[in-house]
Amino acid sequence: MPFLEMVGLSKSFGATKALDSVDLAVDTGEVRALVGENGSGKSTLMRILAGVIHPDQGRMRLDGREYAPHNPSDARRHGVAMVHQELSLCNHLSVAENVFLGVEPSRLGVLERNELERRTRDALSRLGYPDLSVDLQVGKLPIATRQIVEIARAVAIGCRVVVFDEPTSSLTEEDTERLFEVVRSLRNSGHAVVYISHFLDEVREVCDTVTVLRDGEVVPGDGAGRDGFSADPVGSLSNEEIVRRMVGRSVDELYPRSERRPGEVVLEVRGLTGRQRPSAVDLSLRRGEVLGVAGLNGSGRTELLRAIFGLDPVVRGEVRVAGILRSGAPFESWRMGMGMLSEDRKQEGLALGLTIADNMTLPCLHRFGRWGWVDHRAEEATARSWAESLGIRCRGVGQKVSDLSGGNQQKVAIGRLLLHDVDVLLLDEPTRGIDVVSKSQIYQLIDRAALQGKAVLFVSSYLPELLGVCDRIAVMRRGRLARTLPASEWTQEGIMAEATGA
Amino acid sequence: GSSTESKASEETPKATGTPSFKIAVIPKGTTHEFWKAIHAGAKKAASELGVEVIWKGPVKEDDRESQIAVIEDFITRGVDGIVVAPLDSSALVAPIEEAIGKGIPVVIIDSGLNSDKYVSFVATDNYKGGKLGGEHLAKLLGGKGRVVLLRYQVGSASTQEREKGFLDAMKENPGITVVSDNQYGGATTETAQRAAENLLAPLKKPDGTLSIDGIFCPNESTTVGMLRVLQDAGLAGKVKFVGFDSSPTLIAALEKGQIHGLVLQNPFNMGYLGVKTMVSHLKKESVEKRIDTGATLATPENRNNPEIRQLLEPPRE
Amino acid sequence: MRRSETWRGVLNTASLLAAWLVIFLVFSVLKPESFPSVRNLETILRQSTIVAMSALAMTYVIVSAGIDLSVGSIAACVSVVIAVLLKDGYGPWTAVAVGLACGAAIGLLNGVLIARLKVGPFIVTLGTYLIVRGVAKGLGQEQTVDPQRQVWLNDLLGSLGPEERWRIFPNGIWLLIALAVLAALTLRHTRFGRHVVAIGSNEQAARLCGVNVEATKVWIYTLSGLFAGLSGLMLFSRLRLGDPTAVVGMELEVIAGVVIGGASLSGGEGSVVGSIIGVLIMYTIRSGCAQYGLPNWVQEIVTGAIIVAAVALDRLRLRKTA
Amino acid sequence: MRRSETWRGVLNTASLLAAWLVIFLVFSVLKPESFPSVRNLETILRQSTIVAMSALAMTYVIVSAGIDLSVGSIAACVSVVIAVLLKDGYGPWTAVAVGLACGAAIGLLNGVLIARLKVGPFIVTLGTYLIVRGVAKGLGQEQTVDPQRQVWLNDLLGSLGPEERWRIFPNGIWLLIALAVLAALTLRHTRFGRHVVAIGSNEQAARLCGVNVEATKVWIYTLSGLFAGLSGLMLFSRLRLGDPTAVVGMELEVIAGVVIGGASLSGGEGSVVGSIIGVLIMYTIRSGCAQYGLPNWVQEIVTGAIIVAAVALDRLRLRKTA
Ligand SMILES: Nc1ncnc2c1ncn2[C@@H]1O[C@H](COP(=O)(O)OP(=O)(O)OP(=O)(O)O)[C@@H](O)[C@H]1O
Ligand SMILES: Nc1ncnc2c1ncn2[C@@H]1O[C@H](COP(=O)(O)OP(=O)(O)OP(=O)(O)O)[C@@H](O)[C@H]1O
Ligand SMILES: [Mg+2]
Ligand SMILES: [Mg+2]
Repeated sequence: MPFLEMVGLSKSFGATKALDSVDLAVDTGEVRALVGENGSGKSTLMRILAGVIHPDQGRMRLDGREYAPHNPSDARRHGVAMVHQELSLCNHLSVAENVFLGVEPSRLGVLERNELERRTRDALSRLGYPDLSVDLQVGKLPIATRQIVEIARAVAIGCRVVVFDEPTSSLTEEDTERLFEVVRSLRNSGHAVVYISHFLDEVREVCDTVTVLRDGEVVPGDGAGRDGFSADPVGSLSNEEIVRRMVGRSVDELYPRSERRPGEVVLEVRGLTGRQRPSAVDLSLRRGEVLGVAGLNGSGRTELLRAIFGLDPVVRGEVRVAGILRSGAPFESWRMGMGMLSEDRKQEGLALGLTIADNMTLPCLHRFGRWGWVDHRAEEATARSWAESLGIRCRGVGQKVSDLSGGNQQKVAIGRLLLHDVDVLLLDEPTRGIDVVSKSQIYQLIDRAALQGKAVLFVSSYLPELLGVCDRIAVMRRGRLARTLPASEWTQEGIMAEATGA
Repeated sequence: GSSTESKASEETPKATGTPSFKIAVIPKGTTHEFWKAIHAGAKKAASELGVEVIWKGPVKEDDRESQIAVIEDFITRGVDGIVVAPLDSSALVAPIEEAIGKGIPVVIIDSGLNSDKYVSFVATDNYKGGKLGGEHLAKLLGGKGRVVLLRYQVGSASTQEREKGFLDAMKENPGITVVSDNQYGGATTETAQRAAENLLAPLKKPDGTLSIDGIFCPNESTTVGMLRVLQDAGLAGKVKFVGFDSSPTLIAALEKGQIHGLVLQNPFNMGYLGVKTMVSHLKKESVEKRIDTGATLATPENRNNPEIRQLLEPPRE
Repeated sequence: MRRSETWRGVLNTASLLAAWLVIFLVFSVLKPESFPSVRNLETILRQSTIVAMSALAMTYVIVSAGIDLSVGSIAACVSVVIAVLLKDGYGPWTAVAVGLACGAAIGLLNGVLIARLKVGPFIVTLGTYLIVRGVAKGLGQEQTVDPQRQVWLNDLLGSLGPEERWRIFPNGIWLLIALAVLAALTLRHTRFGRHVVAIGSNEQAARLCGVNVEATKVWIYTLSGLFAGLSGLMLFSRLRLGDPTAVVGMELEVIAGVVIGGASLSGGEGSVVGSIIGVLIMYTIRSGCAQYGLPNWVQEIVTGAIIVAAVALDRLRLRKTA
Repeated sequence: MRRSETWRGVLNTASLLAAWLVIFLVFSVLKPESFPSVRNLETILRQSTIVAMSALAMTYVIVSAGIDLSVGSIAACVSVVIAVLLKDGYGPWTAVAVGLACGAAIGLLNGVLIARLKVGPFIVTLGTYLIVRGVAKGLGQEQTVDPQRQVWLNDLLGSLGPEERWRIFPNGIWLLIALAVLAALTLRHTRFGRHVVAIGSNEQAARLCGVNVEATKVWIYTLSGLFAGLSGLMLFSRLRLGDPTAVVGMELEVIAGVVIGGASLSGGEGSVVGSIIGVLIMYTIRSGCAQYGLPNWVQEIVTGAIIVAAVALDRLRLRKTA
């Protein structure tokens, strides 16, 4: 009998059927990959396991006993821990307090600080971060480090099942490597691990078996799984096969790149310096060109985009769009034909409480109607056509964005830029959390935009896509642009060496 | 709520030779004409007697705690005497007795205090005033009819006395029924106006006239609020209306016959006698324990008598 | 708004209206001889107008995830300004114009402090709540100011004489209705309105999307000050005098009305028509209780209970349909 | 607290304390003969105690990103309950126990409505603000209630006679100090305190981590009710009677004190000691203005301006160091 057993789980959100009679079994000493398109129900399934939401139907067994967690702390008591897709930390608490939030060591309600900090340090050492100071406020840490804290939370307390929901989406190669070590050691010490990812290479590297979800159902495998549960050893499947199972057809030509002919310079950045980062960045971008920016986490790529766009204060330097100096806030940047996609869609990218159409048309409401009035019908029609062409899974553009899966939310944010028809696109990690198929869709959109004479500044931590999509790639190091070369002259190793300054 | 503090210290030749006392005068609030008149009276006494009067009301109008703080601040600051209109007959006992304990004598004006350690109590007899108003209304109605009372505010001793006096006067007239006596106007004219509207709405007959014959209000804000409602509904003058206290608005209504009687106190005298009594006490002269400043009835008929005029439009500060 | 949402909006408004009707009916049954009449309805409307006027703009403030505690003080201050000017012999139009300008200027100050200094709206408007009240008292020399003049302002909220019945409502109420329609349309159908909603829903996202967040906020609070000024005008019209201590605590009534009307204090949600009905519900309860002869303290209890119940039911209903 | 954070906390508290000292010194220079004295300090403390007591628990409420508008009503109601019981011949201990239990019960009601019904704290406590005020008036039969008894409760905040000077402060102030220390330690060093911060910082995250958000909230509001009850006890002790109309608007003073003390209304930030100093700053200004003889309206303007300025300066300072 498998250690963890989920049988016939179903879950609907209103009219959306997120899960339809899903069976899943994971054993101790096993790392199970859970893959599938955006919105296929991976997070929902694991949130049920972690007690965040309750299934409409079906039941679970853990270690041979009936398991029906009332809430997350109940699940934790049963030894189930989860690293959530969206960060869930308390910025005002320290690292140690966050790691043990809800299960603090205490006597008569009084915290035992020394114990708390010692155990946190232990956990961080096991993750390979012995030097992270445990009494810093989490709000002061960079995003990547916060992800580490989030992971430490799952492994610090004694648990038997650990779920990782896209844990590497903001980690560097190096951090990812360390995380894999942790996952392996969890497996070796007899934990059951579920690992959700859109990176098949990662799956291949760290997982033992794989289960594919499609439209809320498990795609039946070759029968190699135990006890009728569908799971295949990773080694027995090719990447193409996994993708075929995910989308029901094979997908090829991952990185489309048409013949582009760069035109005149449209974005010109001179000596741009922010409060901390970036420092003295020069770059110029032509129409029809895609410029990639690579770099380590914390190297300041996000800050570069924010400074160009006018979201962060600029200490020195200037930004010109089509020769005109940008002097003010983001609303001016839009007016000048520049648009930006934020890497943090929950905090900044999207108004989650508003509808898909509201979010997509917000920057360009002036195009619908006149004298400040908004013509809803035109607005909605435009939004609908873009939602369709982006393949956003929704009941209609009147649906709230918060109801969408992570990947589909990202598509809404991208749709906004394309719809507005700006000349310069600033994209910060545009494919974060996006499934393989949608990724290639987004690459196509970027390619098409470039063909139409738009200029794209493409920041990403995923080197293959930079190499595949960009014309030129710049590497960023400690806030400065180190070197810019045509994409064809870069290799992954070359970029990494440049980024680390080796 | 608020009040101005101002100092009045004028050296008059008459007063040379007397030590210049510092006397705090503490009203209940300041936005009513009434307190301005008290202030004027206190200043007159100050200039006549050559003492310094410091005028300071509670920061929050009609707030007992706030008035206690004012007294405490004066104790800390050190004055020679305190003249105070206590917002509450019990709550103010402790701070006032503390002042007395620290050697600062206290004269009470306007409303009573449950203590006998004060020097003197200078005030209108509010019960008598209310009764005066009630008797006038009864006379206007010929001893029969239906009347309403719009009360002022929860827990205000002086107006409760008046309300009680009024109701007792009604009891003496078996032909009169009190239709409503449980609605409160609240602290300001605006709340009183709303309360009056709601009080009268169910008493309107289909033809728009009122099913009552008489109205009594126990202070300025309720009287003004009620007056506005009557004016609005075109009923002013059609129902017998007796109010309390005076203000330009009320005088105008009295002249137009929209108000049939105003019970007037003598706030100027209250302020004047309050300070004067205090100074006498400080000069070690003996003073009366109770000084009645009197209540008078102003009617459309007698409003031009000089002494009534004086009360209707007391000198203000 | 999206079609589905328009529907939801209409449904919400309808259910609020139904709630109001039920309350009105209950009191009509309790007081059949006087409560269910056009005149009584007019009385309730006249009483609500002061608060409702501020509630129009407060809807914008709350939808943008802000709050404005200074509206009561502004209303009182504007009533004093108007009274002082009238007393000094200025014409009523001048008085009204200057009064409203003062209101808008205070709102502008609020807006600038909030948008530029990034101090939370609660604190800024708590500050102006005190400051403006103090200014009002200073202006009025700690007195009510009675201009003792017969001007048209006095009749904005007066009840109509028999020969004027054809106008149905006094001008002040018509003004309220007109402004409510305008405000409702603006919130739903203009760019400004959509920006207000976006800021309330996620300010950072709005900024990223090119909304001029600072300018929009300054506008919102200026509007709030202007409408609080209109409340002050109505207040003057009712009292026929300027009263620096009037409408203490009005801000809480305004906010309660807006929230009963379906707005969420965390922003992004709310409707102008709902807010008006919310205010109306409160005043109907109050008037009903008073006319039924309940003591004031029972009125307070009933009003409080209904506020909580209305919002609680709303949440329950939403949770069911969600 | 973290070592680095402890430092930041100490610095914040120190700068607040410095601000208070400056204000105290300014008035001492203006009124050198009476202001800078132990007696005057004691007077200011005695005046602040009612508000400060509620500010202790309000710190928790605000740190948890909530708000409690009902504290003033609860304080008034509890003062009436105590007075009624004393009048009916019960002993002072019984009266205090029942009074505080009533306060806690109302807080519990707030908490349950907020945590279970998921109605926002603003609305729930706005409702109880009205309801409890009404109940207080009903209990007191629309009167102040004077028990006319000499009990030790009366002296909790009385000024000390010369033979008692060795106690420095009256018992009520000692109680405040003890509870403040307790509350400060609890917020920093217990699980409960950390959960309060977690909820205010990121409620969803706290829930995901197994913090019992609902239970914690119920506790927070119950505490707030209990401490508002203590404010009521202090109020009774000052007035020596139960006053259903007392301390109107106290909730805004309490909130202002907490925010001046460094708390953020969006949650996660705030300190108990800061809140106490915040309240003290307000009352020092008030007392100083009064003793310097400024008119009340000037005093209101000054207080309002200082509230805004204090918070604005704080934000500027933070932005610089950030
Ligand atoms: N709270 C919710 N309300 C309504 N619909 C929801 C909610 N949460 C998830 N859904 C829907 O359930 C489906 C499955 O979502 P889920 O988040 O499980 O997808 P996922 O596989 O994790 O996708 P991704 O790879 O993008 O993270 C989606 O269609 C989504 O729109
Ligand atoms: N709350 C915060 N306070 C101060 N600085 C922050 C905060 N959050 C993030 N940062 C800064 O912003 C950057 C965000 O981290 P991130 O790992 O995203 O780096 P990045 O430069 O944007 O590169 P990348 O795009 O690879 O993420 C870090 O350099 C960090 O210094
Ligand atoms: Mg997911
Ligand atoms: Mg980044």
